[in-house]
Amino acid sequence: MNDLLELAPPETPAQAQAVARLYGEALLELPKDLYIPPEALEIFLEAFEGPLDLLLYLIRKSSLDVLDIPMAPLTAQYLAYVEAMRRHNLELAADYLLMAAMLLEIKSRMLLPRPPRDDGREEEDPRAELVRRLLEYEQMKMAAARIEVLPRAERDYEWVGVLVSERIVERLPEVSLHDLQLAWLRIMKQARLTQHHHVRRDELSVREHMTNILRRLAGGAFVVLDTLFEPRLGPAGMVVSFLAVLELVKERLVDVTQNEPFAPIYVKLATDAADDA
Amino acid sequence: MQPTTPDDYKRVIEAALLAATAPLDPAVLRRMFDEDPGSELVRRLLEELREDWAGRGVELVRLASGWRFRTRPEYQFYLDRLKEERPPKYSRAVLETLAIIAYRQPVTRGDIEEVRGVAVSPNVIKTLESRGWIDVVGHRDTPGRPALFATTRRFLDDLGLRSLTELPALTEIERIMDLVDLKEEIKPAAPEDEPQV
Amino acid sequence: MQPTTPDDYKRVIEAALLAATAPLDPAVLRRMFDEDPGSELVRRLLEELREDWAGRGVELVRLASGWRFRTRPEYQFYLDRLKEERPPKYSRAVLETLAIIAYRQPVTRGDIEEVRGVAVSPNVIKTLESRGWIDVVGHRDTPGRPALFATTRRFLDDLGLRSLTELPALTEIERIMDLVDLKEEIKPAAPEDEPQV
Repeated sequence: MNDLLELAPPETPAQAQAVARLYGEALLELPKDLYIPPEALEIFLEAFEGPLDLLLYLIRKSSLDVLDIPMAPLTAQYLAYVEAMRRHNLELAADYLLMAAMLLEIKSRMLLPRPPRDDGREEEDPRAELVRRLLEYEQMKMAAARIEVLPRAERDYEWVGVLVSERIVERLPEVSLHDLQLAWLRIMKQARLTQHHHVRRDELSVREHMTNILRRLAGGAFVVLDTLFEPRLGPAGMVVSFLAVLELVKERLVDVTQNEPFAPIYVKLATDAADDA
Repeated sequence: MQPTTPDDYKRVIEAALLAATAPLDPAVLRRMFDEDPGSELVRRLLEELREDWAGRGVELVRLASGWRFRTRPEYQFYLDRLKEERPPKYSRAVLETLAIIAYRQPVTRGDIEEVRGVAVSPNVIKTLESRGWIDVVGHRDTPGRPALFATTRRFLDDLGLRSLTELPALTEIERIMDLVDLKEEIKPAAPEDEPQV
Repeated sequence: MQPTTPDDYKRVIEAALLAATAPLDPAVLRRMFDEDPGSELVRRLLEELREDWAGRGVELVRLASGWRFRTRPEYQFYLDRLKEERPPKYSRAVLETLAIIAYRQPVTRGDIEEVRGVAVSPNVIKTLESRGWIDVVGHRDTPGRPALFATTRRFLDDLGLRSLTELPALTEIERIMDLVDLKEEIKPAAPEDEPQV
């Protein structure tokens, strides 16, 4: 990404030379290097993401060794920027002032002789924390730039998503046996307060046959009783079918008629019961 | 990449149509290119694309506002299973009514109301009828000649049963009930019956 | 239509992937079928599909949360002309915040501010959250219980990554930093990484 580079203020060839001459030397020429046209200052400041970003810019621009920062010139340069900002009444973020204080503190500690520590190891460089933060920030800054150039959805490519053709079909609820079981459980719990239902498997089988027989009779016609029994069901099935007929008679759902002894027995839906079945 | 051959144009048009969120008009498609391929070519390429996609799960169709890729209706069955949304659920009233019809058939509405202790809304019956799970198998010969409801073959099929006898045995249910009752002695709480489907 | 041949399965899988609004995992794809084609076949069909689409404007890619079709970046130039609005450009603050969350997750807002040296505006977090790239994965057990941010699968998907390990490698600085941490007296001979990509 070029964006980040473009954000840095343009340098004149003269400035670039001046900076180059400074490499390796302890001092920077502040005035030349720092001159920013007043109208550009605001834009210039907005180009930085904060004090670390500004410091990094100053260090990189001057090709300073980040591991051996000359604190005096860097601090002076940084303070000059901050002072320039302040003069132009730009709202100066506390972060910038905090960094200024930190730089001054490091600079003063650098001037003091470092007494040897008790354990004989060398005293930590006062710049260590600053260097760590600068490096970590720079690393994340670069990582951001690298993430920025990764092909990204909706900017560098589009997701494919064709229309799903849907017939207007109502999505039907699903019912499991478990659902039914639970429903029945609730019913029985309530019913238990008043009466006790004894519905056994056998009975269910009878009831299924009752339904089947009612379906057979649905036309309203007389049906020969024998035809209601399907031999393939076996003796048990025949008995259950017969029980079903008896139950239907008992519940007055069917009429059973026989004109004379030994004549065929007919079954039909109870009187009028077939009219609108 | 500058499209030169018709195939180059076709590839771009195909990509645009696959990624589009609305039908695209040929005039709009032409706007993508520095060098207008012309309406004639675009039309031909769209026809070609339509043929290229014949026999696949997705088809290119011409709609009122332009061309669009869409899945073939035959594939909806599979795509539905990818849907996140959970299927709707029947209300407690519907499930209990269904359970009563299943275990006590044939039953009248009055029977159901007696067991449930509350009125059965016509909507509940209608829901189950329109699902094809219950139907009227006759009428009871009592005043008003109430309809007798029973479950259908379809009900058995949809629940994967070969016969009603494969419904969960009630003895088992009652055993569970006893367990539930035991628990309820500790913490009684029965949710309200929601009135509708 | 019941898929029987591998090609039948492939057609259904292709249709599903073309119509999907998010990457689809092989396990999810298998769920579409009554008869599970098995992970082996699905994986093979996905590879086949990827090859089938080679050289076209659309490609099948494997991402963090599954497989998805997307247009090739070379075609974006054309597709951009069909777009009503430009995709958002993210500020440096947003990108740096994203990078810190991506590489150092889980992090609090305070952690981010510590690295960047400036306050993080709530808008920056909001921008990343509404894009679905970061979310809160917990709270640090310190005063104020600050939220811990991490990147999402969607972030990986949108950047075409299968896992965080596929993020661009951090620069050499990391090694140098370790050295600094060890407080070893070292003057690296190698020049610093150039600041830009």
